[in-house]
Amino acid sequence: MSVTVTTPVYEGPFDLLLNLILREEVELYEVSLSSIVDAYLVELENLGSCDLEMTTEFLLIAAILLELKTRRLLPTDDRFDIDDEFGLWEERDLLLARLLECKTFKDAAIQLRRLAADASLSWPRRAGLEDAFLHLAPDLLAGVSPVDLRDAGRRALAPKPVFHIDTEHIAPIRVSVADAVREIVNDIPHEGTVTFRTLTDGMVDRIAIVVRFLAVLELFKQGVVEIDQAEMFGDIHVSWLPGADLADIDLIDVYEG
Amino acid sequence: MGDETTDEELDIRRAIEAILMVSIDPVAPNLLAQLMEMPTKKVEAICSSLADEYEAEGRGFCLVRIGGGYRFQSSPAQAAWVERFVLEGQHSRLTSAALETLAIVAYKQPISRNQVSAIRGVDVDTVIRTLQQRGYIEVVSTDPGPGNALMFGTTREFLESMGIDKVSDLPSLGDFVPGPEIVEALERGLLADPDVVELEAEGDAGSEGGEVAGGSDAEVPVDDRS
Amino acid sequence: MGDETTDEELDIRRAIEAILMVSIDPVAPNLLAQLMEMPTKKVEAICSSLADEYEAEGRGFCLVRIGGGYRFQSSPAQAAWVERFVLEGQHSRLTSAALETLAIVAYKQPISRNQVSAIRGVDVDTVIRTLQQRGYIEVVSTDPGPGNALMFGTTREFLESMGIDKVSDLPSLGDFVPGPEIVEALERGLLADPDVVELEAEGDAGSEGGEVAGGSDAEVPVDDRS
Repeated sequence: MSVTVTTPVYEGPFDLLLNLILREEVELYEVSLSSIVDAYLVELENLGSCDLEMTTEFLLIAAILLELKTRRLLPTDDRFDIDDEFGLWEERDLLLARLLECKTFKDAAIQLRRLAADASLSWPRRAGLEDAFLHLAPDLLAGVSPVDLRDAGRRALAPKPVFHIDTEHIAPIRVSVADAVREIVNDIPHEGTVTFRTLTDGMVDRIAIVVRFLAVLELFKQGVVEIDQAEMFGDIHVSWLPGADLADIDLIDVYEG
Repeated sequence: MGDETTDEELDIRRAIEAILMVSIDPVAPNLLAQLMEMPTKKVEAICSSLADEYEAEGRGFCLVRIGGGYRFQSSPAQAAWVERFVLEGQHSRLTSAALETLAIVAYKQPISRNQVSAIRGVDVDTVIRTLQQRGYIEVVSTDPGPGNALMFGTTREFLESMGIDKVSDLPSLGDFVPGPEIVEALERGLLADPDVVELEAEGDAGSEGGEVAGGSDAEVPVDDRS
Repeated sequence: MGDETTDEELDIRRAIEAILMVSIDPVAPNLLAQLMEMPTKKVEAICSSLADEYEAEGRGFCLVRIGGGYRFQSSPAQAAWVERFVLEGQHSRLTSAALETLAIVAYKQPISRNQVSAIRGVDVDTVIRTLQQRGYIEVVSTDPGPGNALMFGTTREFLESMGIDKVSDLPSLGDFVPGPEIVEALERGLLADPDVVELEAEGDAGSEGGEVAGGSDAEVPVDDRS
């Protein structure tokens, strides 16, 4: 095919689809989706880098294609549903119209870039009024109230929203079992019995409590402590075994958070 | 100056030169006409003769009609010198995402954020805000319909940065409608099973897609979103 | 232009015309000499020949030496027209961009041009110039830090125009009320965090990075806040 798209730039799903179709002759219903993925991977390689947004967009479009395709491939009702067929065609036409629109504005944007580039060769005169005329100039603030100014200030000073995906729930775990073991060994008297409740006293973070529990299990595994829970949901009693070799404790497995 | 110019015309030329020299924004021809108490057409004729004159004399500046009015600006031929002088790049370029969004707003104004988003196929909030901050687009109205969406349009600054006088001076959108070979390629890309070819004929009767693919010059329904 | 001028001199004349046309302040002859890589004397000779030329042609503008430099200004003979333009023609209201800039200076004074620019997200030179020219803001101090930036504040005239006694009489900016686009973003479940400036850079790279990755054009970042 002679058609080439000169901008190897991916901005959105339609963009992606446009490029894929125009370059690879991807036939939505006939060609396997894997070829689309392959085409995408080649594009990725050409771009030389990958960003999350682009990948997400690809997944989105791939999902759409997959849905369209499965609908075509799945055996239809015995009774041939002509409405569904028409629906599919409607969908296709709509998609085509949107792709064409997308392509239209892409080309228009290229033209705008040319216009802007030409215009940027000139700088406007902005020197403004000479001092001699300044006293004649009307008060530009006439009709502007302090409240108007405050509103303008609020507009100007409003924090610009910054968009990022909230990843707090996958924030890296900063407490390690090894640290927790060390803390228990160092902080807890090596005699008598202590409850797990006491060991986790003052801890708010659930993950920290979990890690501390893993530390206790680790100490148990190492044969350093004895654990006893008298009743279900009752207090867990942790007691040091007499003569335990605390020097071994540094050898514990490190749990990856 | 031409020999056939009358004294009155000479006065007007000088007045216009003086006024444009002190104005920060382009001066609308009808404002000049009002000040000079003469028809706008005449003012326009004088301005364009001034512009021709500067060009013929090979001046380092020129007089242009831009953003709805006339202004003095440095001649494009002197860009290299002015750049050296200005130092800080006054003209920062837009990314293609921003530019495509700007093109949609320019051609479809007034248009809401959601409408732009529908055409772009992606979320455009960040880009819209950038364009607004840069002064290329602004809220021009509120959609009277449910939701009262903010409707965006381009600003005079946009026109100035494109070097044009008014929005209608932009190249016609029709010029960018993809040619038959691209439509065909897209259609082929979306082709359905060959065994429903009879349905294709019926289906296409309702739309114009098939016709275009067939190579005719019929308009592609690009513009029918409302 | 004189017949005896050489081609090189013609080029220099054009360059000087272009630079003086776009300069906001008078341009010192030695700065021009430096840019053109020629003796100051020569630059002065060219400027004065240009000035003579405009006068001989009866232009509405003139080139004067003032405040240690050269600048274009309206010809004194056209003062009546310029006055008329100032009185009747100039739009007598600040643009919303200018008003926002003024508000930033009013509420955040003393503040440097760069600080205002960082808040506005765009170049503010022209607006600052206008506000200063109109006497609403003035240089109130010099930043003791590196660069010795000029710090702007509001003037007595500003207070009078606002009808208030002192800056602290301005209504409080109050608690920040989120704009509709922020509410919208929050509703969509995205976090709007005004503090995370580095993340903004990342966000921008995500949305507009395609072009950069493509490597076709060197792009000036749209939003140069850092």
